[in-house]
Amino acid sequence: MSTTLLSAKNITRRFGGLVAIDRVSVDLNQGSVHAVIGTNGAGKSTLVSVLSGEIPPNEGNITMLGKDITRWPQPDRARAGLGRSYQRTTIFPSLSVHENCRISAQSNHQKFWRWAFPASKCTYSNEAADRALELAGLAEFADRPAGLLSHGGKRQLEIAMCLATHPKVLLLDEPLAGMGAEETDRMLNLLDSLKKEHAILLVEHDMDAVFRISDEITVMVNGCVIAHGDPESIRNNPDVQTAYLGEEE
Amino acid sequence: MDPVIFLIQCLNAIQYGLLLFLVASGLTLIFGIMGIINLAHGSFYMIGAYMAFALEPLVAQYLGGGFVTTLVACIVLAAILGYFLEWAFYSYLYTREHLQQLLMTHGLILVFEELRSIIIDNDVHGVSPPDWLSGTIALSDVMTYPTYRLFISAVCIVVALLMYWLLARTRLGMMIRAGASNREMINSLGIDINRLFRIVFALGVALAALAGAIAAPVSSVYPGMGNAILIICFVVVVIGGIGSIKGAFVAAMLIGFVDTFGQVLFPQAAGVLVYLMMAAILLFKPEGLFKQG
Amino acid sequence: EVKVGFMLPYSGTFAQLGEAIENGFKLYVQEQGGKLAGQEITYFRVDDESNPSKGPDNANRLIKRDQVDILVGTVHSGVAMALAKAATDSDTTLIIPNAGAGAITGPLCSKNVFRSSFSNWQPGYAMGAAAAEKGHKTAVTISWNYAAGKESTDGFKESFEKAGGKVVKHLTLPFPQVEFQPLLTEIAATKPDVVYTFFAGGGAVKFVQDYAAAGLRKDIELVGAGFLTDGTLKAQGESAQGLLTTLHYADGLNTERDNAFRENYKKNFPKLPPDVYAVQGYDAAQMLDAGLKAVGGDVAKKDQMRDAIRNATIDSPRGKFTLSKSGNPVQDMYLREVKGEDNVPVKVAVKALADPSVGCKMN
Amino acid sequence: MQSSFRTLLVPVLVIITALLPMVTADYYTALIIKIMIYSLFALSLQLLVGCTGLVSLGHSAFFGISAYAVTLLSPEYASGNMLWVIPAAIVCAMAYAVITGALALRTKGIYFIMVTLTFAQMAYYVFHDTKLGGGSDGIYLYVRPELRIGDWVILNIDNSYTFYLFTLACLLFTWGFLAMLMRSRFGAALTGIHVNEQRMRAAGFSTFGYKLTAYVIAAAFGGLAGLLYAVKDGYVNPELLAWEQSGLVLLMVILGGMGRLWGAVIGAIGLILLQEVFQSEAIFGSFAIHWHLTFGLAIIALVAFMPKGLIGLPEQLRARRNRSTSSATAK
Amino acid sequence: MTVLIDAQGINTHYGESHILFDVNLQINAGESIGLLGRNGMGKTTLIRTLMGHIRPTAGSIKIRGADHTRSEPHQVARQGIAYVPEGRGIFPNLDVRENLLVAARPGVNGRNDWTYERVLETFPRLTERLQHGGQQLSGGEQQMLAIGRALMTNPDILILDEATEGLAPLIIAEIWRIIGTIRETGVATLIVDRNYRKVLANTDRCVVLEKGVVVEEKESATLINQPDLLTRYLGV
Ligand SMILES: Nc1ncnc2c1ncn2[C@@H]1O[C@H](COP(=O)(O)OP(=O)(O)OP(=O)(O)O)[C@@H](O)[C@H]1O
Ligand SMILES: Nc1ncnc2c1ncn2[C@@H]1O[C@H](COP(=O)(O)OP(=O)(O)OP(=O)(O)O)[C@@H](O)[C@H]1O
Ligand SMILES: [Mg+2]
Ligand SMILES: [Mg+2]
Repeated sequence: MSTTLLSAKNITRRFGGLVAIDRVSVDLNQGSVHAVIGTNGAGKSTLVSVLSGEIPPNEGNITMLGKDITRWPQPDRARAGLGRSYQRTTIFPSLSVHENCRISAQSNHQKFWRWAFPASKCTYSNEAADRALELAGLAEFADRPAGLLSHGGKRQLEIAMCLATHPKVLLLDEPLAGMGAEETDRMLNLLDSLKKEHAILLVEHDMDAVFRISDEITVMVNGCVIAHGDPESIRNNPDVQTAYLGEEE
Repeated sequence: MDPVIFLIQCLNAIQYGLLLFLVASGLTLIFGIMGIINLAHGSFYMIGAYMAFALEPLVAQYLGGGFVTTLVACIVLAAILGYFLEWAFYSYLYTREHLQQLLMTHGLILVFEELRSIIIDNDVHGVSPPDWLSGTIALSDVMTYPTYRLFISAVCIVVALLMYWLLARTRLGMMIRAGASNREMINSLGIDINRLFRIVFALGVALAALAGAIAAPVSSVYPGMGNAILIICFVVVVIGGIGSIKGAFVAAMLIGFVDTFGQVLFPQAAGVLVYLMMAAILLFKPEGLFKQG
Repeated sequence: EVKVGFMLPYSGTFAQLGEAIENGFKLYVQEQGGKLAGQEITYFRVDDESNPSKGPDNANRLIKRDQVDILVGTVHSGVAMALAKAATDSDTTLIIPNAGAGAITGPLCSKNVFRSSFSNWQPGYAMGAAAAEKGHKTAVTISWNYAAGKESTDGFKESFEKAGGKVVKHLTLPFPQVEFQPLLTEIAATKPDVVYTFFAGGGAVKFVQDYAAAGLRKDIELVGAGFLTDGTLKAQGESAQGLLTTLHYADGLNTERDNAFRENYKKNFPKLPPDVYAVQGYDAAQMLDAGLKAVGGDVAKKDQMRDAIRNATIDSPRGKFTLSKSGNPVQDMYLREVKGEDNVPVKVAVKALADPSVGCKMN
Repeated sequence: MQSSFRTLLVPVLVIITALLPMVTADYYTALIIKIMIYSLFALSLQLLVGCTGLVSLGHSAFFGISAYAVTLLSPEYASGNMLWVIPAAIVCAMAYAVITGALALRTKGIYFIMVTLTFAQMAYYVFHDTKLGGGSDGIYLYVRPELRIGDWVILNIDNSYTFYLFTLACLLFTWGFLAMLMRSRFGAALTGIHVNEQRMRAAGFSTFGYKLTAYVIAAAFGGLAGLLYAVKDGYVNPELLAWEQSGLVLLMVILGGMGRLWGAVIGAIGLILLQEVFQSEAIFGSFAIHWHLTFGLAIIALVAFMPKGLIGLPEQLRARRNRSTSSATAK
Repeated sequence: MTVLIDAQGINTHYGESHILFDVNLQINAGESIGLLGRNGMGKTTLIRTLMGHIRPTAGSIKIRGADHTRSEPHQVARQGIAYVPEGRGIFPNLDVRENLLVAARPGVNGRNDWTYERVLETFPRLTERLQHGGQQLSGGEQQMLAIGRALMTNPDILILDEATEGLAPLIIAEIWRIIGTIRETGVATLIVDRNYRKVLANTDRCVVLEKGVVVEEKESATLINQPDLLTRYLGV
């Protein structure tokens, strides 16, 4: 039986007069991919930011693994097992691909009082980085400066850095954006294999991918949830069709 | 404080604030909009003041004299100087790290200051206001207020309005702001960013020089006058919000008041008051009072 | 051969003063035929930038690198403090041709340090006496919030209150700010009989102009330490006319000694006026000359030379003066009035005024 | 081969530097001391600017505060005990860093530059306008501190050569400590924060704590440099806290090259030597009076032709050589 | 038929790494070209070279017959070439209205088909956001704004690099429809998109890049019937 790792209830976030998200609730369960789709500007990225602790919600509360984390700052949530990727790539371009992951991994092993111990010798972080690169299919580029990767490569690295922290809950904001078919395929397989142990929230516009991988879909329009359910019911939901999916070709 | 004195102090504060604004507005243009930390801005102020001093006899000789003519000559020369300097020294700084700009403009300060000493001299010189502005207005039984200071205030207000209009309402203003945030994109839209920035820079220099020239009759011209004003201008720009003309205006006014009343009410702490205020404002508004716009 | 090191401001606000001091010094040496006590004089120069934090290093350039026998410097009090420390540490003879910091000839006085100028206290004290004598009862003092200003206004207060006056307010503004308007308003509100100020350079020009422009001249007399109107009169123009200041020198003392000096100076340095700074430089050379003569030009005999300087009577263009034990001139302070571009002497405000040199152990 | 050369190079350089005063004149010994102190100062700022991306224009505050502290804490006519005077002075600088850092680190970019500048100006005015440290004229430190336990004097730095060695030891200690620190996990996290702070927060780093710690460590070493400077001259003045001083050390870091520790050292050496040369009448004759002009032009030229600072120079030359050889083969 | 852009033998480097190898590309007036290739094959690099953001190390670029190999981007743009970059390049400190107006300019031959009003009509969502700053827009809104802004320059050729990235299907469909309209008005287009089917359906001709080399150049209608080629080069 799947356990609920992260649960958000009635989240509201306003920017000035604009209600970016309006009483949105989501549950993320281990072993399932929960896709959030919706029109542009529906508030998907904002939702991810609120869940990850980057911006505080105006209302509502968030619990993770039974603890109320609504007021936790982002780094605390991250260390408690909440990982996120960004819609816009946020890698460290001057460092190597491996170092990128190692630095992320190190967050579980900060030990900054060990100021004389070289970071590159930290076995924990190195292993975590290796594993993450392997998973994301970037192992062969490990020594390349991250800035020289192609756009798609950078997106993969973004996920790898997220994985390196051993998160339990993954919040992925358009991880497939800008990826070719091959990489998309690999990424989806990766997500598939990850979902056994993780709870995944996926924001994505690639409907083929969403319908292929997700177990649960929430549809947002203008900050509100207009539908929630399994892929099949969403696909056939007339509201969703008019507001988002458009006519099937 | 008796009410008349209080009112006079308010007038002083406003007048000081306006002058600060005039100097700082050029800085906020260059500093905020073009992304250049221009330490040499104080030098442009100094150059303006020295031009007012040195051009006066020349203008009298060749152009028949006149205060306004001198001012115009200062502005025009300063703009040309700015255009040239941008081309020679600043144009390749945009793609470099901000810090390199600090270094480069610091070098320019040294050069300008030394050239000033070689070309003019190291003496203090006075510049007299034109006759038609040298009158005074009685404020209290013992105190009067020079007309020229009112003139400065008027010029500052006019410049403030012009700047606001230029940046917020004209297409040139839009281009300038757009170019500040993404040079490559504005270039892709068919706008010659290099020329655009050269114009902005010239404008900024001209503003600083105008401030110097117009302040010269009340401040006189002396070595190091540029550096003295630089830091306080930075404070104005930062409190106001980088790139915001409106912000610079409000900040300059605030500083005018804090400084004026600080000197009178807390003379021992007057030195730190402005800085304390800046720290306090940035704590609540880490991006200044008015973010860009 | 005697090596003289000038550590003077050659850039920045005080550059002009540095030049005048050097000129004055060289003028005297030149008058002696290029030699003092038979010794060839070679000069070394370092720009002190009027920056005290660089003071010790700049002093060492002269002391350690150029190994000068005599140091001459400087204008800025803070730099002079640094210079005095370095000179004392290395046992080098130092003649200060301007900086008036009281501490140098006070608590920090030392046998190797002399001054050919004044202490900040001296002009202030002289003016306090003169102002009280004119019948003023209440005074406001104003200066930048720094040590020199404080020492000067303290001097004024001391003599003014001794003579029965009262300093009702001491106004300051942060150094080097020149926005005087709020303080002028404050003065107008206080309405004292007289205002005593200590400003120099650009600040002095602006203060005098603003004071006149604010219309205060007609009701409240403005007086000051001499620097208010020395080297700044051309820039101050009309607004300075009739100002009274006190200093140890004035334009047109009309003594034989002074006239000769002025004429000679003008001949050699036509671009600069023969002002008090030139005199101070000139007298620094005279003091050195007195010392060297006593030891027959042998600079190695430091103690003898210093004793000779300390006991000398210097025949200065300002009038003869001697040195106190702490090394500061004991001199007449003139009350001067601005006429045209000159500070013409009115009278001697205090005769043979010596700095009290509080805290100096050599007294 | 290459690496054994490298490992030998460092001790050899250190020994040469340590022995240098045997052959150089007094003045140049003093000059090297000054360079070493500024190197130390620049190193401390490099930790902030080059390694963490926090551009501080108020670093002189720590330099000056600690210089004042060591002067005020030493007894007037006897020598203070290093054992507590030095730590106490550094703690003063660190304390100021904790308070101002906690506030300043809430801002970013240009604002951070300005806020740090502000706090330094505040400290400047405290010393300039109050009697606390002798006002604008400054105060003397008559006797250098010494290291003693009870009555047993272990180290006395009155002698200029011992002081030289003492300064060198401080510099080496700082350099070693910071190098170690940057290689550690703490350093790696700082590097990450430098590039993308938001990412680091998302990965689980409380970046504020890291930045504050870096700020305080930098202040501590900046303070060490300041107290050495005070001890060297025996004279402190508010100008030690002036923004020009912060600007100078920032110049050193930029000129030397950012991100690498030794960039700061090279920058300090370069800048001080440049000043020295341009001010020398022996080289420039009477034009040395206008040394600001030559110095300014030199800075401009350096920026124009060495965008990566002095440490980037070899790389730049290599790139140029490659380009010319490749274009030669293309023909 | 006039040749708008004629690039011959383009070689481009990023520092030491060689990205494009002897690429030839010709775009005729009114023609629509698709640029296909997997990630990192050099599509964006080619476009940026054409626009003048990167100098080619060898080769020549002619626009309407005039040499523009060493021209600045603004000179290229003034030849009637509009560019919607990867990542959109919205001016964050300008509001939506200003983002559009700043680009407004008649086309090369004085055409003025695309006015402010028409762009807003095309993207009604932007009308609601007129006073919002560029940085406050969602990804999709930004993309619309970027296209609208490019149209404001009344271009003869519109270059779209990943124009549909991060857009909702409804909007994507809308954008393809607009691209269709644009083609009908006689504006040439150069389209990069990962949805190769859409690209093939909306272009006359396609160029396939593989590791910086043009490996295929065919009529779109032909290419669509050659799944083996597509599999080889695009991995579909
Ligand atoms: N910092 C902000 N300030 C003001 N408004 C904001 C801010 N961030 C987002 N918004 C607004 O909130 C709304 C939701 O934006 P969000 O980025 O969450 O959309 P999204 O669903 O991720 O869209 P997309 O799929 O296009 O990325 C948008 O209308 C946007 O303009
Ligand atoms: N600034 C750069 N410096 C060095 N190499 C770069 C740079 N930008 C891109 N590259 C490299 O150039 C190659 C081509 O990149 P380009 O962005 O043109 O590919 P693309 O075909 O547009 O890919 P995508 O579909 O991911 O956008 C890639 O291998 C990339 O790693
Ligand atoms: Mg989004
Ligand atoms: Mg691309």
